[in-house]
Amino acid sequence: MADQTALTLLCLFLPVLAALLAPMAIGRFGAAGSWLLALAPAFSFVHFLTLLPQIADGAAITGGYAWVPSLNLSFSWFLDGLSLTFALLITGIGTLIVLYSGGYMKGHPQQGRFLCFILLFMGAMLGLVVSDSFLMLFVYWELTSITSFLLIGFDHEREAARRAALQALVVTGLGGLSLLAGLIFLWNMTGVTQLSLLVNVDDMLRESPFYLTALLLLLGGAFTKSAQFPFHFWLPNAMEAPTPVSAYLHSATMVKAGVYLLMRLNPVMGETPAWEILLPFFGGVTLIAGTVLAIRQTDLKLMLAYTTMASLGLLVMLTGFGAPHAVEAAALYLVAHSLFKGALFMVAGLIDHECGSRDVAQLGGLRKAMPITFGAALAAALSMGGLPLFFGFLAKEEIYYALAHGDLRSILFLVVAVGGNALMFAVAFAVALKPFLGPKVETPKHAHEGPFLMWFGPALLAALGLFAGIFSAVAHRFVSTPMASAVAGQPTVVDISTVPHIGMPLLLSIVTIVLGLLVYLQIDRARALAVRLLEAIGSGPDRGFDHAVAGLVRLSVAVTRIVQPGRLEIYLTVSFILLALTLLVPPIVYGELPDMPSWPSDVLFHEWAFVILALLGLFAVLRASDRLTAIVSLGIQGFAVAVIFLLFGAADLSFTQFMVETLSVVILALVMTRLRLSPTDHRPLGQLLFDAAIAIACGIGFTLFLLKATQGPFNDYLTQFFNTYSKVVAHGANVVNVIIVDFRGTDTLGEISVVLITGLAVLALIRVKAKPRADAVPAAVEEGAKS
Amino acid sequence: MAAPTTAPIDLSAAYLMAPTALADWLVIAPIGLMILLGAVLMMVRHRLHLHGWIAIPGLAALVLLDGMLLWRVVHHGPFTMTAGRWLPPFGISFTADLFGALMAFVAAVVALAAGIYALRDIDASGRRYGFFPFLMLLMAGVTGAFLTGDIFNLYVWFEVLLISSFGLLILGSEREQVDGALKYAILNLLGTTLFLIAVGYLYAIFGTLNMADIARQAGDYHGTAPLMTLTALFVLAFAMKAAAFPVNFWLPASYHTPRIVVSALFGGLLTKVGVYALMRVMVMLFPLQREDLSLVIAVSAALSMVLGALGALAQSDLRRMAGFAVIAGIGNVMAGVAIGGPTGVSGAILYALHSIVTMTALYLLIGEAARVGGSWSLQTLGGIYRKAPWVAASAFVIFFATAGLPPFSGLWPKIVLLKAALDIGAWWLSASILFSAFILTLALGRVFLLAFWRPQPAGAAVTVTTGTVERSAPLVGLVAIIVFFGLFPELPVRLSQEAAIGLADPTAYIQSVFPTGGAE
Amino acid sequence: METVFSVLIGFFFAAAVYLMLSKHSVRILLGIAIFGNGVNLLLFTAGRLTREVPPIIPAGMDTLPATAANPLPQALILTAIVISFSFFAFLLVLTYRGYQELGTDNTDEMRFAEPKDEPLPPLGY
Amino acid sequence: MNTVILRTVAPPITALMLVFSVFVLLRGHNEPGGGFIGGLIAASALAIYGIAHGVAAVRLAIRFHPMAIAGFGLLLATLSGFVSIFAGVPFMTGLWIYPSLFGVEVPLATVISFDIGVYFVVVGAIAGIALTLEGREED
Repeated sequence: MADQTALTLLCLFLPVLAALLAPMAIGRFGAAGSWLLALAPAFSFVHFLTLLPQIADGAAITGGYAWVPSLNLSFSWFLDGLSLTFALLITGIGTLIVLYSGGYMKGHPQQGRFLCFILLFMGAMLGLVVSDSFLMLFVYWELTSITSFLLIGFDHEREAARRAALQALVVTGLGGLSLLAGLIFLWNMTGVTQLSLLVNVDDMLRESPFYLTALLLLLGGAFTKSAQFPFHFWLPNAMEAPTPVSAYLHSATMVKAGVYLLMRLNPVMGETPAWEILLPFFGGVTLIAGTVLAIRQTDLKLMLAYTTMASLGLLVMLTGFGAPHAVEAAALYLVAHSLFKGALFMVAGLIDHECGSRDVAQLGGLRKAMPITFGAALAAALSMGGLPLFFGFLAKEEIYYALAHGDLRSILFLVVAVGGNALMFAVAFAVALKPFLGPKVETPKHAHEGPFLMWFGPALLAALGLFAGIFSAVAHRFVSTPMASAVAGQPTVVDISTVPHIGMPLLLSIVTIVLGLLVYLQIDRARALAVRLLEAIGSGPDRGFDHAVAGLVRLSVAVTRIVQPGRLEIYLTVSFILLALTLLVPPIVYGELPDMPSWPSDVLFHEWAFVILALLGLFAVLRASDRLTAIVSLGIQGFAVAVIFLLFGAADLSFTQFMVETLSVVILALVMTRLRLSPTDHRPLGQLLFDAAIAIACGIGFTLFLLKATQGPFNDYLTQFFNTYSKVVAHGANVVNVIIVDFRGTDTLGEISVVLITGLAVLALIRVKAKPRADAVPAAVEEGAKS
Repeated sequence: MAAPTTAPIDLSAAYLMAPTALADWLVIAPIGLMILLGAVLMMVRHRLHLHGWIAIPGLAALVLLDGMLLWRVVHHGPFTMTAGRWLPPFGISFTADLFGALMAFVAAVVALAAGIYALRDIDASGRRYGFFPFLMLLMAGVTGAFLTGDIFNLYVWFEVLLISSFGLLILGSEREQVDGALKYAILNLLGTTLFLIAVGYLYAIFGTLNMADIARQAGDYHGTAPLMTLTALFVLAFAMKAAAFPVNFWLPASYHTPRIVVSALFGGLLTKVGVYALMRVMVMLFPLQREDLSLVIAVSAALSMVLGALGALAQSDLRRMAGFAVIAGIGNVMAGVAIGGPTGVSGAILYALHSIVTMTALYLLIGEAARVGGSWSLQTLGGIYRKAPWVAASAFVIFFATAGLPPFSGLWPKIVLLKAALDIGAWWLSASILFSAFILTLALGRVFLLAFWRPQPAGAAVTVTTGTVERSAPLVGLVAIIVFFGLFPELPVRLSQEAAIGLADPTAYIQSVFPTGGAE
Repeated sequence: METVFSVLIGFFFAAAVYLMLSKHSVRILLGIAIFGNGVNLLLFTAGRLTREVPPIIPAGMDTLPATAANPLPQALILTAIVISFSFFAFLLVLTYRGYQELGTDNTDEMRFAEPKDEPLPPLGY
Repeated sequence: MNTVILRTVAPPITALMLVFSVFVLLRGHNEPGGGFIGGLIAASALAIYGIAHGVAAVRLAIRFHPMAIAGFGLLLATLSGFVSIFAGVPFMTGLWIYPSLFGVEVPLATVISFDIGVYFVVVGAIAGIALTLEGREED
């Protein structure tokens, strides 16, 4: 087992390793390097394939290593039917995508970087679906958002690509934060940090008062990632990315992460009213919105993108529907969708690559020029349309089987599903048949079959959709059943086969196909109808995004202008108001004002004299209207303080204060000769009163606090120690000086550092003259350390 | 000078009689080294070619010493050296506990990075007028603040780093600098003076200045109002220092004005000294009062986070944007302090450590972006992704680390803080953490779009100077740290948890200062 | 005694705050100087007051008599005085340079680091 | 201020103040005084000389740049703190020796050299500031 654990770990990181090598491989071997790089996902794919029998027998494979033990977080994976199916899709389609990219991006100067990002994404996505611990899931979840940002913005010189990248980052980033909060809620509610252990606490979770909060937060993550209405708008815009990205991230894998999460949580959080209302509702709305939007488009990729959104809605709806077989239907549809949608996207890219256009209106009659592509497209479209023999048919049958119950809710969603599927059928045929059938239309590039690297992938995927349908027993044994069991949280058997059974589901399938054909034949009229419908609804959330971003920026500018107004006066006013509050609120709140002091009768006459002199000095400074008065008054209060120090036994202090005051006055005089002191302090009366109120409040606060602090007992053991040992141990009779140079000498060391730096800083201030400003450009210093 | 008294004295009542281990010097050596080098640089001020040769090995030695200090604290617990051999609390104790040692070490690392970057960023005039002496004494002040065990001494180190920062801020004397420096100087001076006032009151109430001694006594003091006023005053003073809302004005007013390497140092270090002191005082010395004030701190934290992030979104100038990002980060640390408990405090410590590295890296990156793109402003920047892929890659890492996205170092403190906030049911605090992260993602994502991806707008005159190893090595080094600890966060997470426990229960700290129970 | 000092200190701080709320950098500077003196007096009072006897151990004695002033606050104030003087000197020169470079001592007009009415950041992508 | 009287009396006053500053410095351990005050007095002396005879004359007279003198002071003070590493006692422990010089016992201590360091820092830095500011008058 240990070997298997290490091997699984290696397989999880192989894409990342390949990503780091990608630029080098492409640089060395050109597009052929993609063969080399594809080995990494291929190896992982084979490894996961070997695990299939175990999983099919109902086992779950776990493994992992300590990662952040202090947070009770391990790097651990949990492979059951659900995870393994995803892992196979990711590595399998991933291998094909790497090869496809080799052809699609051939000769692109940034091809190495592109493959690097694709492989990084693959590593992230793989980690996401195998993660067992919550935080590991979150880390990988965000990694997929980040790599998706890089890939959507790959064509970064176009504004639309940049916008789409930011949009995806913002929407999925917001969802990611919501997910994080939800996961931490789960952690707090259950004390469990691993998904696989959640099963043990399920009822506790559902009965918790925070269930709904946690659910909404988690849905915030899942819905944004899986492009559910009203967060869907980023997905079609993400089609700005090169087509391999659309095929891989935005149809087959990343957008399904939300669905994955919901499926993963279904056993522990499902089957509650909230779950069974929210999921089908949003899923259903997304399904309808997606198909209507898809019909409206003429761009191949956009049509596919909107049907992807619709399919995701269908998956969410099924996951949350709560009826027997709904989960099986979801599992089947998920696999089928990955196969046919991946293939169709690659076909779209191939057409675009070879013909220079992907607008259905400009395409036609390509079947001769591109026969293999046509075959692949047709097979994929048939699967998407849900025609017998194809895997998509099985999925559709199962869906109708699950929904056909007769109660009102089921009927409602059945109608939604049939309508949605019919429209998807139409779009599938529009994408797969329109460009190939009919008369040949001249395209910007001369159309011919694409290179092997590019048709191989879609052909294989489309063929797989057929084989999986024909050999459904094998597919069910190894994929559908284990996956459905994992999603349902209990053993479930999928046994639907491609041989049609007479019954309600078949009838519904036929209705779907007929409806779909009708729409397909009238596609232009349907498109016009969709356009009119959407116009009637008005602008969607996509336009809103621009307004939201611009609005946020404007809002932030407005807020910042208020909180950072750029005026020192306001800064100081706020600071002093806070100071006054700090000093006055606690004594009042706690009702502990100092004792009312008695009149100080012990103060001597000359002491009063100097106190009053100090006050006079203060008053004179306040009133000073010219330089000389200000300097002299400042000197007066300073010298009064010095004398007060002397009167109360502080000789050293007094000396120093005298010297410092003298020097202050001298340098003040030196500088002030150049400075103008405005004759009056221009404050309007209101301002004056306001400032005075703050000042007085601060003064009172300090006084009250000092009174209170000094009214308590005083512990003077420090002083006693100094007094005792100053002479006998430290050899100094002047205790103050001994404290300065010995007992607390380190203070002095810091203090002289301050003095020294002040000297230098003043020197720098006076001597350094600003160079004439060239621009705000940081001039580099090319001159070294000479002179 | 008196001759020694002949009467026999009991020296053990005045002196620590235990022999001093050479390793104990580790708690003093980093500070002493920086002051010595500052003094030496001052003496050779006019021999500019010597500056780099003295300062860079000096900073490397600082990293080494702080690393050894950290190693010793991790393995042997807190230790103390009391200057002058006087019994604590009478002499000034320097105590290294895990919190202080971690902060000192990380600070030294970014100082080394900034020092190397400065070799190219600071011109001859800047050197002649003291860049490197300022840097040395700034580090003396920062390290001293992290390692001192005496609250008045802490004030002195605050002043040392403050005046050094003044010196750094005004080098160049451009108009913006003088304007910014005036606001910075006045408001910061006010902040430290309030700190000094608080120390005065503290002395009036407790009669002692040694922090371990205060920690022993604070629980005994029963008068609530004076202690609440005192601690509120500390919170105000340190919040000013840390640039927490609503006393953050000085930071956006000044941080974008000096040379970018100076901004990088400031962004990484200065505000963190403020939050360090806040945590030291509020968590270790006055835990009861911290609980009473937690709502106030939490409101300030939430507003700092949200308004900081919004401020970042509102800027065109990348340097000003970074200033607001610093404030948002401070909000996160304050949130941890407000939440309290081992998880909250460890989240705060972890965030502070992450923020020191990331904010320095962010400013250095902006310096590089401006070098390549020829502007500081989003209006005219562009095309960096093409011109300098490695700068773009660094930007990618640093931006997402700042916003707190994985797999970079910013994720982990955010997770710890969120967990702690939800544990105590402070949903609005968690919501602000998330909202702030979201706005920062948007703001920095926009920068990536506009400055890096967008082609250079037409008409923008660009004078690109060549990159050099002195510029790129520090940036790459810091990015490597951010990525490494994003992928393997166990070590910092564990250390921050232990540091938080040591802070909340300072028995070992007190024990190291008063091995025998101490004088009373 | 402490009462008188407490009230006196209140006046010092009130005056300092009022001056610092001025728009003019020179007045702010005067306020800072007074603020510093207030802090020194506060520290002095915090260590409790005694009259006249300086803390110098008389010849022939080994320890200081109990009536002497408390030396510790004095030492702290000495440190603080020198520091606040240094800052005062620096700020004074900074104000002077500000006046030179910015052409004003009115802090409302000092809008170089944070200019008024900056254009919006680009709203596009 | 540049009067003849000032020019005449400045040199003796400066010399007197410098001597007095050293006196204040050295007696500081036992009487009011010490490195700060001494340094401030000496710096004032140099400032007065500078006002009377011009900054250039002072710079010439003190030979070293004031900031270099301050740097030396800081170096001396810090090293005084580190001397105790050789005695196996903590940072800044006061160490006293009493070498006999011409039969007179002279007390020497690290705390005294520390205080001298303080003196030099204050002299250098404050004189530096004063001279810089005075220098502006001549621009």
